[in-house]
Amino acid sequence: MAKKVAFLQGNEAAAQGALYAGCTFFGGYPITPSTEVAEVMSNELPKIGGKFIQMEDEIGAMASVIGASLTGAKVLTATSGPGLSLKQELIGYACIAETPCVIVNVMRGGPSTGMPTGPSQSDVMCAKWGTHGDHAAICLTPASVQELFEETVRAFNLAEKYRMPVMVMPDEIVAHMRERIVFPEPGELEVVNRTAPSVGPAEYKPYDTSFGDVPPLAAFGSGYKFHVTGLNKGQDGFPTTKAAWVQAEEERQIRKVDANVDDIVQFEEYELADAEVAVVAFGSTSRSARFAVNEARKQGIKAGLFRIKTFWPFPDKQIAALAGKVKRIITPEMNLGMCTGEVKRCAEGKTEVVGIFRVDGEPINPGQILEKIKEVK
Amino acid sequence: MSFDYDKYIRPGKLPHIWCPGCGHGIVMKGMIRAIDTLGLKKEETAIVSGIGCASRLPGYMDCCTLHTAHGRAAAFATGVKMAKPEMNVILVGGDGDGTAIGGNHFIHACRRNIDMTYIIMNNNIYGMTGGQFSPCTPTGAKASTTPYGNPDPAFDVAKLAIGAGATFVARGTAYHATQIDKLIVEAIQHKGFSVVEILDDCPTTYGRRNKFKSVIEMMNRLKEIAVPIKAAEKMSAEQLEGKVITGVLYKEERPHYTAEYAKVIERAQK
Amino acid sequence: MSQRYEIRFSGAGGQGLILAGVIMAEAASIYDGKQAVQSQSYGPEARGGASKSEVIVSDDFIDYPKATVVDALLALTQEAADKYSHDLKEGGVLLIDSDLVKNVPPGNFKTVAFPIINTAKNEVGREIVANIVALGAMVALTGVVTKESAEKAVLARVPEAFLELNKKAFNMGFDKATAAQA
Amino acid sequence: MEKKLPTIEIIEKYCKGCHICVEFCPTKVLEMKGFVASVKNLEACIKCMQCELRCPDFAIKVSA
Repeated sequence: MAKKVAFLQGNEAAAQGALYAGCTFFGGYPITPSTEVAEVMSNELPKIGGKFIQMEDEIGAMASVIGASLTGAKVLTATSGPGLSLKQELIGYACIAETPCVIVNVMRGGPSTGMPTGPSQSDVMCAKWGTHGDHAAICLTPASVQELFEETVRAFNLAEKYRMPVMVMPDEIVAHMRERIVFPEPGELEVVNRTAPSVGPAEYKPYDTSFGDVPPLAAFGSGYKFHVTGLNKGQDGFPTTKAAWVQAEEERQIRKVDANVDDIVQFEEYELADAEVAVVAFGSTSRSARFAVNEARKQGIKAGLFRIKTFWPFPDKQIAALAGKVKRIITPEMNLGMCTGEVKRCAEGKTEVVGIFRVDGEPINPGQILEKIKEVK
Repeated sequence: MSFDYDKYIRPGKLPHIWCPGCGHGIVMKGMIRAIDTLGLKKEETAIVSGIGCASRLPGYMDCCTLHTAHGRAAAFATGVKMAKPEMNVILVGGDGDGTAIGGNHFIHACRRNIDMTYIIMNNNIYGMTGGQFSPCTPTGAKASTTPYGNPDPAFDVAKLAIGAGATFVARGTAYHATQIDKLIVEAIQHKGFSVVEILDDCPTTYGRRNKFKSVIEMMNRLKEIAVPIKAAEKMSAEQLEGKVITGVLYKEERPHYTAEYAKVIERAQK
Repeated sequence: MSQRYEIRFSGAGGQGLILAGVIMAEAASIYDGKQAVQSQSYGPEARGGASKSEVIVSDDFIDYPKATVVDALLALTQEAADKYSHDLKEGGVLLIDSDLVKNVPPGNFKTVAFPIINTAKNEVGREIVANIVALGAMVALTGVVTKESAEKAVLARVPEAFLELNKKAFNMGFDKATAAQA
Repeated sequence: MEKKLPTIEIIEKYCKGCHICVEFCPTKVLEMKGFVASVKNLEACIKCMQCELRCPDFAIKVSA
């Protein structure tokens, strides 16, 4: 049987990916350029008995998905820059309370209202450092409509597997462009469901580390009674200020991601085998970079592309290895150097890292990157 | 006959954190009696709060309890109720949490008429942070941030709730302990968003600054200012000056949110 | 055709140019089995303001989703013609509404002009289908998708009650452009 | 017939000494003993339960 094919917008694909992953609850607030995600979910969720709610604000939207997640639902919200800033309070809550949820954040210009319809890649640091306190972050930066579908599915899997919020951050170009998408058959992509507790309600503790770094999460309304708080908590979920406990719990929450980077980090290497100049890029900019690399190769320049698919955790190991291999690294990005700084950190001075930054609402075009490749080769 | 509160309280969690004479414990007992009267199952009851003294209440309750972020209880609870409408959802919190930082979530929960009960313990102050004025602090009152008297007018929580669309609004006081559970029973039974405001006392951070000599004086004030709605109907505006009307202040039947969304599902699946 | 072919539909917000681009790209990618990417840029207003919708068609994988050197440009307003013709390639095609674009942008390209909006209004009967008239014309001028695929794509996108209207608009545009360039 | 007296249990580790039970007992059954409430005159108890109802600290249990 031929697979279902459609010509979809990135945001529509993100919504379809969420549905494929088993999402049954969406809480959102309208914001350009992410609104199509909400629109598709409002249309599709009731058809499968799921719930869509448009909340009074971005914070309320984030709150509603955490509340719904605690009843066992797979949950999604979607937003963009200013909304992401507002959601940070409760993204932190989802981190400390270890509540799975997925946030699609479409990157537009900023800070503040910035450029609502212009593309940007300047929320990647907000994904990592936006909420206060120490916490782990997972952030995926897809580069095509098909990948936006697939990475949204993966985001749900990671959220459930590691009991934490996961962000999918397409830039406005990827979110709004349309491409052909081939829908995977049910079962074709892995779908991870929440691990149910293996003990009865009487013995259950929501943060029982005897089950490992990711303790099973029970659902409200399923016979289990437990307490959830945004305060530092003990294994039983109740607030604690016991120094040793707080330290151990904070470290465990970071370790959930740090000890599993190889499971989480995905990337793509293109023409890197003999490359002397490597372009490190993500999102739609990586597509410009690939175009430029092909052009450079035609002109006899050994250029290659390292495409970041998982922005957080950052592919430290891979970038460090790349830096030891190539003469120059070029980092084009639609911000003023956020990824560049990370690449420099990983490169540890082993190679020169040259950024191309654009924040004028226009994409970085292949010509700009090609020019830089020629300049530094 | 003594009431067995222990049946609903998590073992080992008492004594609670509230100060001597704070009425929150009296309200919690009323809520427990109401839950017991209605026979709500603990594992099917979610108690959701924000941040503040009153918001510590869920931690003591042997139910599905969710202690959220400051002001956000109604929004979290909306997610719980939407995702699992068969659950009983009770919100608890203080006046600062509910009407200042949580004001937006509060009025929209009223507007949606989502079937939950919100018990708001109004002690006119931010207690946990040490007594700053709240939107419910009376004009002229002293607080740690109104050393020269409060210039702000205060919210009337019940009017706010009615204006925003809540379909059941009641008011009681921590002094009138026997009335609390009755109001909460009726609120939970009501289909739609129900608000029960309990006028409460904060001897530590409000009473001390506003010339109340003791907890007893604060409790006596609650006794004196409260006028049951039936009695109030026969009183003149002058007689009602400085008084607060208690009882069921407002009640109407209007479609509630999860039932309306069930219709959306029905239409979508046609 | 293994190379990229870049088409830009431009005009004012509300003229349905994004939809025209989407249909063109669908014709290529769903019905003709090629690769296609559609993207757009627009201002904050839902109506008015300069708007553009770009379609890249190729036999191969499309990396950069936006236009680099435009092969064919539609301009439905003077503002769009002025703003979006700078990267139209030499020998490319420029389709303009002859009533609305009085100053034809200078350049070494083939310009085709006919009253697109008035054709929709007076000959098809509804101004709202001007985008489909323009689409029909662009299909004729670019040859990047087959006429059959484009028509199928149009009909798949419009409500049933308006099938005939849109079919008429599409064919009218196709024929007028064919005649205009002869 | 001898009057059957109720039992008033005061859980001292819960009592925070707020005086509410003492002050609002209509028959003055209770008193403060140091920082905690204590039964002074059980004979006078009319089992109105007001002390139990009003105790904010879950510290009083009155049984018939």
